[in-house]
Order: sequence, then structure tokens, then C-alpha cells
Amino acid sequence: MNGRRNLINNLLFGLGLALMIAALYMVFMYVPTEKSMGIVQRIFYFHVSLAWVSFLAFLVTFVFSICYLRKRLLKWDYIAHASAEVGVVFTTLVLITGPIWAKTAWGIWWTWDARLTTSLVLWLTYIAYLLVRGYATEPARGARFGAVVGIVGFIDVPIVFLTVNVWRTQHPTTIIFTDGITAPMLMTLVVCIAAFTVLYVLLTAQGAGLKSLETSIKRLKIRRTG
Amino acid sequence: MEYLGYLFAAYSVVWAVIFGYVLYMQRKQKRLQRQIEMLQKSVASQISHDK
Amino acid sequence: MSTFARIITIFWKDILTELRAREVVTSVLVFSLLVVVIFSFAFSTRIDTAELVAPGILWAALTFGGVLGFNHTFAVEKENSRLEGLMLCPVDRAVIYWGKLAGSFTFTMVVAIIITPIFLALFNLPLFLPRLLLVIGLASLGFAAVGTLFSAVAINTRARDIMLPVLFLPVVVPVVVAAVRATAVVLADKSWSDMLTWLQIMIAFDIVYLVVSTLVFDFVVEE
Amino acid sequence: MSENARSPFSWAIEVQGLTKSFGYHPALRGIDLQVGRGERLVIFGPNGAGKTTLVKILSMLVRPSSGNVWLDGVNIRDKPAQVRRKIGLVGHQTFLYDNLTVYENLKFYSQMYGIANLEQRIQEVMSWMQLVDRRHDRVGTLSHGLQQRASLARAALHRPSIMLLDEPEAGLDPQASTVINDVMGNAGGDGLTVVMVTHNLERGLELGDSIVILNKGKVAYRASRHDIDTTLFRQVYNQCTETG
Repeated sequence: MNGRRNLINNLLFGLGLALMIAALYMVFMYVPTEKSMGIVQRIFYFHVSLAWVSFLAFLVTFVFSICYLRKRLLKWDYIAHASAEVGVVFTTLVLITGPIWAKTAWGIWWTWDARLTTSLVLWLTYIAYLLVRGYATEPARGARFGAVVGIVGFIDVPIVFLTVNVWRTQHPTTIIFTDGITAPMLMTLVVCIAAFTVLYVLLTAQGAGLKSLETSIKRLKIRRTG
Repeated sequence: MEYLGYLFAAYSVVWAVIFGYVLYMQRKQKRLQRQIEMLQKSVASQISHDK
Repeated sequence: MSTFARIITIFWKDILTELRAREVVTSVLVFSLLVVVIFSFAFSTRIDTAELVAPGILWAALTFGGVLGFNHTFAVEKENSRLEGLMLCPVDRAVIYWGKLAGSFTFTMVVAIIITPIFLALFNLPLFLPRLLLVIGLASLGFAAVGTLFSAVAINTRARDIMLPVLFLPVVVPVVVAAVRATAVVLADKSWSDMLTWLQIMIAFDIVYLVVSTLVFDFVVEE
Repeated sequence: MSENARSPFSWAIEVQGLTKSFGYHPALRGIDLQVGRGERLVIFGPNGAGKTTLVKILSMLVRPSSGNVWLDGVNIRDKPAQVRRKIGLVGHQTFLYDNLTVYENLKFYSQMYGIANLEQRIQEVMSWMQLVDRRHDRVGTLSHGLQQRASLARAALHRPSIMLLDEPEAGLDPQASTVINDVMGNAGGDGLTVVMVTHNLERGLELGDSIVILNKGKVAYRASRHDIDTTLFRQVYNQCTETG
């Protein structure tokens, strides 16, 4: 069992590495420079991949939070927690790379566009998720509260998106490509998303494993000290 | 081409943060490893003590 | 006794306690007024810009006031372990949520109904705006639905006074945005159709959160 | 089948393989216990032995990690509302609202329990606890002993068949102590089963039909009043309190 898990882990790691190298090659060598925005447009590939994968991460947290509340199996909680952690790291990167790109493309660091605002709210919500787990008076409570925030926060996302969309009707996002997305661009994007998805899976599995290990060690310690 | 700096900044940040996160996990793993060793030692000493 | 009667029982208990202690409404009222005053200075509001910033100031005041009030919702039950007393009762946990929700909704409404005319007077805006009442009602319901749930979460954490705003504020962003825009429509005396979208967003938010909170409240309070 | 349905002539309380852990900390590590109808069970044990956790599970405030509990033959997982009606709990705290009067508090809880003829019932429990002349005093203004009596009144309102007393004597005046004697004395007669957690050895031994010592989440000693081996009891008790 352990051996097989190791094998899968190594295979994933190899796959991730290969994909990441391919992604970097495609972003910097293969894909042609977009005409209107120039070289900076290449930020787009990682930026969008990170955004997608962080959304996936929060979806996983949502699903596993529900599973945890139904069955109360700690392993579901480890996955939900680890996934939220990776999601927060990735969203942080989205929120950093976004403005860098925006500054050159639109001449502004930030705009209260639907996507940007939703990412920011999402980030704040999952910071709250991590905080509520950290500040809960008992770990079991933290897991329950985390699950509740993981569910409630995720349901908020479409409502926030919709609201902000109506609120600010002008969309900077529509002018990403003047000529529409070309085939090489799409290919590059797909490879980038695949690379980050594998990275996400690796990090989440590792994080969940660490949490499980941490719990067993704490239990052992308590048993030994009485 | 003056924007090359921005491109460079964006990608460096991505790698720095991901690397930092992996490092953080690695340190956590090392800490847990040490704790396991401590527990093993204390178990071992107790067994020899019991004998 | 029916479920509804029990919700009313909890609600009436909260009203009675509040009438005796006058802790929540008074403090929230004073706090919200202070927020209004500070924001007016911060934006150095003049009468000609009032219409632009007024909705924002009003809802900032009511949102922050709401946080202060919802901190109280379950803090009261935590004292003397009263929540355990409630949990012993042979009722569905959702009944406890709805009972507490009824109370916090009422307190939010009372504060908003007192604050709004004062606020409108301070900015020399028309006082009689019945449509605003609808906006306040829908927004208060959304606030109370989320606030009551997170209040029950926050009381069982360390640093609970900080936990509630951290949890509450990101989630109620849609309500705040919608309430501000709808209020702007009312203040500018535009037509119903201009505020319809915002009312719909608030109604959708209220329904979603009432349903979801009812479902998950059990997991918040049950050990 | 045997998991859920128990014969109507079953124990008042039956606990099987009960465990509970709060995160990393195991509070109960496998409790088996039967309490007969009308029995008065007294639970001793050092701090952190799991006494309060056990009482909270029996009163359905805390859900078990594993194991089963039947109250009057009903599994507590199956019919929570029905089981909750059977239980009266007097905890460390009163569960009462300081700003409401004794009467208002009792009325609130009667309505929550859906008690028929509630005015009459409130009158009954108030006179039993000698609270009638304080009925319109706010609970916050009462002495600790009186508050505890009001708490007993609250717990008795819905005529529970199982009364759980978690260290009810902490800070109680002598008069209230006699009320507890009264509760304990009444047990058995009208089929009331009482489980009491206490640190007071003398009173516990005097009031209980049977006693249990909990230690580190397990039953360390169990005996009925008739065949209790006092020296062994003391020995186990002292051992627990020393190591605990």
C-alpha cells in the first residue's frame, strides 16, 4: 500500500516536473508574442493557470468539507485543510501577478473588475478559514468550523461574482486579446494549467499527509505522557 | 521591451512563493521526523527499563 | 407546541432580555452614529457631494454596527453555559438558529430604522423614503442570516471579537454592494426598475444563506 | 437488530464501548455501564477522568466518537428529541438568564419543552424548591444557592425520568443540599434514575445505590452499596487521585 502510494507520488512528481519544464519552454520560446500587449502578455499563462487551479482547490475544500461533516472522518478534513492552504498560496500569487500585468496592459495596478474583486474576496474568505481553524479552542472544533466556513464561503463565490459584475459593467477582461486567442496560445495555456494542476495535487497530498502525521504524533505524545 | 522587468518580476514572485511554501512544508516534515525519533527513543528506553 | 411557537419563544426571550439590559441596541446605535460622523469627516462631505458618498457611509455604518451586534448574539448564550441549556431542549437545532436569527434581525432593523433618518437629516436629504425601508429589510435579513451563524462559530474561538468580522465581512460583500447601489437609486429618486437587479441580488443572497445556515448550524453547535 | 432496538424492560441507562476524544485528547476510552431504573448512581474520579464528558454524552450535549448509548432502551442516535425529553441535567452552571426572573426563566424552558399545563407545573417545581416567594426576582440578584435551586427546578420541569447531576453541590448552601438529598431520596420511588458526579466521598457513599470510579476515561471501580468493599474502594480512589 505504502509502496504503491510512493510510486504514484514519484510518477506524479516526474509528470509535474516534465509538464512544468514544457510549460516554461512554451511560455518563453514557443508561443508567439501577442501583438498589442507585447512580451508582458506572457504573464497571462501562469496567472490564469494559478487562478483556475486555486478555484479548483477551493472546490475541493468545499466538497471535502461536506464529506467531513457527513462522515466525520479526519482524512477528509486533512484534504480539505491542505487544499485550502494551497489555494490561499495560489490565490496570493494570482493577486500579485495580476496587478503586475495590469499595470503594463491597462496602465493601472488594480481595478474593481468582477474577476479581480472575486479573487480578493475569495482570498479573504479562505484566510478567514485558516484563521478560524487556528483560533478554535480545540482541533476537533477547528475542523468543524473550518468545514462550515469552507462550505459557506464557497457558495458565496458565484454571488460575489454576479454582484460585482453588475456593479462594474465595463470589463477590462474583454480586451485581453485583440485578435482572439490563437492555437499556440491555447496550447500553451492548457499545458500550464496541467502543470499547475499536478503541482496542486502534489502539494495537497503532501500537506494532507503532514497533517495526518502531526495528529498521530500528538496523540502518541499524549498517550505517553498520560 | 521596457516591460521585460515586469515579466521577470511576475515569474520570480511565482517561483519564490512556491519555493517558499515547499520549504515551509519541508521544515514541518523535518520537525515531525525529529519528534518521531524522540518518541522512538523514549519507547526504546522504556522497554529496556522494563527489562 | 409547534416549531414556530418555539422560535417565537426564543425570540421573545431575547427581546425581553434586551429590554431589561439594553446592551445591544444602545451600543450598536452609538457606534454606528460614530462611524457616520467619522466617515463624514474623512470624506470632508459637503452638501453637493452628499448624494455620491451618502449611501456608502450609511452602509459602512450599518455593516460595522452589525458586526458589533452579532458578536453579542451568541456571547449572551455562552455566559452561564446557557447554550447548553438551549441544546438540552427537545427541539431541532434549526429552531435555535431561527430563534436567534429573529432576535438579531429585529435588533439590526431597529438600529437601522433609528440611524437612517438621523443620517438623512445630517446630510440634508429627504427623510421620507419608504423604498429605503425595503432595502434595509432585505439587507438586514442577509446580515442577520450570516451574522447569527458566524456568531455561533466565533464564540468558540480564541480572539472571538476579531474572528467575527474576519468571517462576516468578506461573505456579506454582495449584500453591501447591492444595498449601497439600491440606496443610491432611492436617494436619486430613480425608478423601481433601476433598483430591481439589486433587490434581486439581495433576495437571492438571503434565501441562499437562510437555507445553507439552517443546514450547517447543527454542525456549529453540536460537539 | 440488537444495535438499535432494546426490550422495554431494559436498563434506564446502558452504555457500550463508549469513547470520545477531543481532537488529540482521548477523554473516554471505552466505557461500559448499566444503570437500572430507579437506581442512584454516584460517579467519583479525579479531575480530567472524563466524568463531565460522560454526563454531557448522556445528556446529548456531546456526541460520542464511537460506542452506543441507550436511554430507556432508545439509542440516542435514533430519536434525539424523544431522548432529550427523558433527561434533566444540572450542570456546573445554571443555564439561567440573569436578566429574567425565576418565573420567566422557568416559563421559557417549559415552553421550549412543550409542557402542558405549564403554569401549574412551574408552581409545583417552585414550591418544591422553595422558590415561590422569590419568583419575581431576577435570577442575577439571587444567591448562588438559590440560583442552583432554580437550576434544579429548571431540570425537573419536564418530569425527566433520568436526572443527571454534575457536581451539583459546588457552592451550594445547606438548604439546597437537602433538596439534593430530597431528589436522591425520591429516586426509585417514582422510577426516577439519578446519576450524580461528586467529589464529596461521604455524601456520595451515603446517597448512592451504587458507585463508580472513573479514571483516565475508564471505569476503574464499580460496586453496589451492599457489596462495596470500603478498603478496596478507598485504595482505588486514592490511587486514582494520586496519579491523576
